[in-house]
Amino acid sequence: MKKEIPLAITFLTGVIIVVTFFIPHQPLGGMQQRLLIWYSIVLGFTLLLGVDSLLRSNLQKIMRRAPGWPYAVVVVAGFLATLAAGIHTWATTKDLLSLGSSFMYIYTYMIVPLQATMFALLAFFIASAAYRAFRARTLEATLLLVTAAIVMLGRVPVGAEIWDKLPGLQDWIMEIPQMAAKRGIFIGVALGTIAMSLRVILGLERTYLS
Amino acid sequence: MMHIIGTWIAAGLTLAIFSFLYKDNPFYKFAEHLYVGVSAAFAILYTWAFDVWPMLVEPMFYGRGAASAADRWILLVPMLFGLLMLSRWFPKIGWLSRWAIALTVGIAAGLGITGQIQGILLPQVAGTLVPLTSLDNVLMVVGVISTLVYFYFSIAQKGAVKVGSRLGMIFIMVAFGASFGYTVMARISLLIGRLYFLAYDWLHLVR
Amino acid sequence: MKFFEKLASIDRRIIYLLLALAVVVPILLKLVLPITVSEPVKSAYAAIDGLSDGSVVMVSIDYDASSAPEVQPMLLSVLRHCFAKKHKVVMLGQWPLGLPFGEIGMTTVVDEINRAAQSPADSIRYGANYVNLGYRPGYRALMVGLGREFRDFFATDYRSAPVDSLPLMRPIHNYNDIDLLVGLEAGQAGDEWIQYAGARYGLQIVIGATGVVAPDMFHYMQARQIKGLIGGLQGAAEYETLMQHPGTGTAGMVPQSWAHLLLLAFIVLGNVGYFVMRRKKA
Amino acid sequence: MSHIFIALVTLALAAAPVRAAGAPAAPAPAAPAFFAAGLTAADAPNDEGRAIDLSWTKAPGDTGGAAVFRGYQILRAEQAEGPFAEVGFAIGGKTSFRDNVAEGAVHYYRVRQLSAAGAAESETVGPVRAAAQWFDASRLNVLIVTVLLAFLLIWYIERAKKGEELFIRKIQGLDAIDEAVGRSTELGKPILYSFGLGEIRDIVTVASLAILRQVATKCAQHGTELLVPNWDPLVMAAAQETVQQAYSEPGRPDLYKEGNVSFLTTDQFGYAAGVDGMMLRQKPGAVFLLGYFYAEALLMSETGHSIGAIQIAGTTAITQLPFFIASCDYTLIGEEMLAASCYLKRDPQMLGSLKGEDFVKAALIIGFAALAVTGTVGVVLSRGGHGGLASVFQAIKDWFVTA
Repeated sequence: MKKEIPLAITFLTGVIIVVTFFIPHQPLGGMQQRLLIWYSIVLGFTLLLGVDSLLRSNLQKIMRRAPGWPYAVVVVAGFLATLAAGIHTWATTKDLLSLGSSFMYIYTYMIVPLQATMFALLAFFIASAAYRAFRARTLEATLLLVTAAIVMLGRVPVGAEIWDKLPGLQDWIMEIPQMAAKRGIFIGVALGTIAMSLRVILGLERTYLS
Repeated sequence: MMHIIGTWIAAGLTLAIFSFLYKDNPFYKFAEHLYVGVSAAFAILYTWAFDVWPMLVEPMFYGRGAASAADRWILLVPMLFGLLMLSRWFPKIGWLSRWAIALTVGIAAGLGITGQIQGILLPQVAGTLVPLTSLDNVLMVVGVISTLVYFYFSIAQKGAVKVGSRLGMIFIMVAFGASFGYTVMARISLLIGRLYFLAYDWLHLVR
Repeated sequence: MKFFEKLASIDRRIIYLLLALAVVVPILLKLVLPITVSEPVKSAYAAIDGLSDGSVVMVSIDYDASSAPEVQPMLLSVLRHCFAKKHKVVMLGQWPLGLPFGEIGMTTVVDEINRAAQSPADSIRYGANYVNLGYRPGYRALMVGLGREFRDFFATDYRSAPVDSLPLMRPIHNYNDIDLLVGLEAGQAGDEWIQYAGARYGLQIVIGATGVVAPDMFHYMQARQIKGLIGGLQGAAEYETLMQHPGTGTAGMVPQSWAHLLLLAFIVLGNVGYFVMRRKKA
Repeated sequence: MSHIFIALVTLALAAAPVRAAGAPAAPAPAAPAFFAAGLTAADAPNDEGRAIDLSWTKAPGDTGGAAVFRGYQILRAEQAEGPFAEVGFAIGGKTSFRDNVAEGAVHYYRVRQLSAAGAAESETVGPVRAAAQWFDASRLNVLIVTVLLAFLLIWYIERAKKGEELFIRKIQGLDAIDEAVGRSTELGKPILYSFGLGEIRDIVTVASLAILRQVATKCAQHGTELLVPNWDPLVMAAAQETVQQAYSEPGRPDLYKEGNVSFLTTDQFGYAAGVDGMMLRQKPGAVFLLGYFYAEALLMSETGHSIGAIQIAGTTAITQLPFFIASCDYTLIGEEMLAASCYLKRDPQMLGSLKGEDFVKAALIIGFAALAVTGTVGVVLSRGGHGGLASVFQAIKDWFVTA
């Protein structure tokens, strides 16, 4: 029963969605819409899945005074403070995007700099890898690096200053050879996705239940 | 005043994350953990404000957007599935979450089949059907075909297949080179964004 | 030979420092370089420009702080363009953590226009000229469902006002009532808009994408599945140029240029060292 | 194989006129002749019976924006004589409108043009009613392809299940695996294997486990130490099982050390830093990065390069592939990785799917080539005044166009 019912649910919903794609007539048209709404609602709950284990593991760390427990305090405190600000904002304005609210204050001055800077680090990591690891050791890697160099120069204004044909060359690479290969790749990916979806609906593929 | 304090907080956090470049240190760890905690709270609040409240509570209890009583109460079904999703929090009944996962996986797979055919396969095939009246068209068709040959596994790579596959490899490398260049560009842009913030919003060095 | 060995073992923090300088110095010097506008961006501009005055444009905020420096200037330019053409804007988002960026961008542009407005007819108001629907989970399911009826998902806007209380939303039921979607993308949501709303319902789409996503959009462009493509910060700068309203995109292109030159120098230097040392070993 | 392709094309061509015939059919008898604005009203095709499509010819004054021409008011009534009420508005420049209605009810329409010079109304059209369709004829091409693909995949999976010998070519990267293990053994250095940030349910993680099995078997044969630091506890458990089995088969269970397949952390950069530290301390002779990777790929492959290890990478993450190719000795690109695991493990499901997909690719390769020639000849002929082939080509192309 632990596997049969989920497999039946997957089969049923998958088939309904495929069939209603072709048959607009009632009651099928409405049935599809109802399932889509349900999907949207249920999917929202997955956002919460990580929260529990996050809180639990950090609380445990604090209780046990495990190494690095003060950072666990930071996690929990940040969580509770933001939750409080959010609940307050919601209760007073019913608007979590209200720019003057305490909740948006946390967003603007904490979430944004933290998240954005985390990704800005990557620029440095790329610079270091560019110097230390990106090597033209094979024909393939050489082609890749040469194309990358043309694109990197052609896609910024300084490229036109160096050679006025560079932006045009860059556009051409993007629109013809790179597009052609990407098309081949994405046709392959689409076929893989279709095969996978079919196997899932037919119950052949069950790794998602693990 | 609040704005100035906020900017200083933001600048402090930005520098704390950047300090990782020197080496891993407590400032970085503090900032990183703060991010984890704060964004977890966001997940809860947004689920409430943009999912549970408008899609479950309002229609069920206030009848907003629901045409009939049946429309209202049938929402108990997705609500139940949503709660089942959270059964993972309790190891003993954790297996119940599979029901909810099965629902989302089934719908996504159902949408995926026709979506990939209608959204990618057919239009991309149509886009490739061009008369070979220009060099660009020839290159494009050859590029698509040889890339497909490269990813064709049912035949040994000998003779014409080998040539096609090598050609495919060249196109693929050009494509990856282009992605490489664009990705580098993107990462630099993010750095520019952060340094702009430090120079402009925080230190007021630029006007 | 010693030289290259020394060069190879250089501390990575020196590399970091050089990159930081390559970006900071041009920012401080406020240098400007002329921007050349590419075809895909021209097409994107033309798609918005070619709509009859007063058309309905939907803008999807599918990014967050991790890519906002690239995409936010696109949002500002697109909103300015829409309002200049008297288009109505319906905003929503697929990335919950990015939603505030939509609100911030909208507020910025609306304030700017209303401050400059000469008469009430020139000013723009929430509910009449623009709305923000907010976020619902679901990605592809949501996109397919909106093709039948917006109200099934968005009975209310982002602050719980019923959509039928907003004059702009009253006649909008599904994609037939939307003239163009501008998807601002940092991930998979753009592909899903194209496959599930574009291919399925014939919704016209323009994509503004991060540099990471943009190269994977050209095959849609060639197959006419999208009407235009704004790629990366350079794309944003190009749109700003077309709007004759330079912003952070245009300003960013000088540090961007310098950083690219530096990175290419790193790659060349690293490879020269690699081959010299390899020959020595052999 | 080619006969099926021919059948496919024939089927496709046969379907094309059907689709044209299924296009909107205006209820001609009901609509009165014509009016100023050339208004027509008809049931919206291929829907569940909730809409009426109106279209009209552009009014002469409809130019120059909202200041000159405001637009078209859509008026609807239940009876031909009225009363008419506004149900919608189309801005200037538009020549069509879709009205949402209830199924089955009878409607009459008028369109009123609003221009600076004044208003003008069209004559009444109707009666028209919205009807639901049982089949969406505009999606016939999708249906045909769906059925064909489903048939192909199931057929090949069944064949694979029956144990039929289905050929998969050897993937070049697999030779590199043996070479890398051999080199590490010679140097007396350990081997490091990472799954990146993939979860156990990712297909690429499953493929990576099959390759890990191969690597572990080689390591057991040579007595080489194998380190597998993990990001996901579930993946770690699966990896432990795989490595343990591989070691006991050649009779070397003594070599398996559980601590070598370890859990690091679930933090992205924390994991990368951990693996980097491991590489710097233990100096592996070969590094395998096979699985799903995000930005941490760059950090790990850079360190691997700096310690002089042979690096073999593979992922389906298209954004990370370029960085792997630039910094690793060998990279399995996307589907190659899945094919490699099929080659090694011959799991009937994956194998059958792969063969089915390959069949479609072959059909596409032949189809693209043949149709490119057809199209080219068609264009040349049409220059000489013979448009037949060109229009056949166009018809085939149009068949694939959706929406």
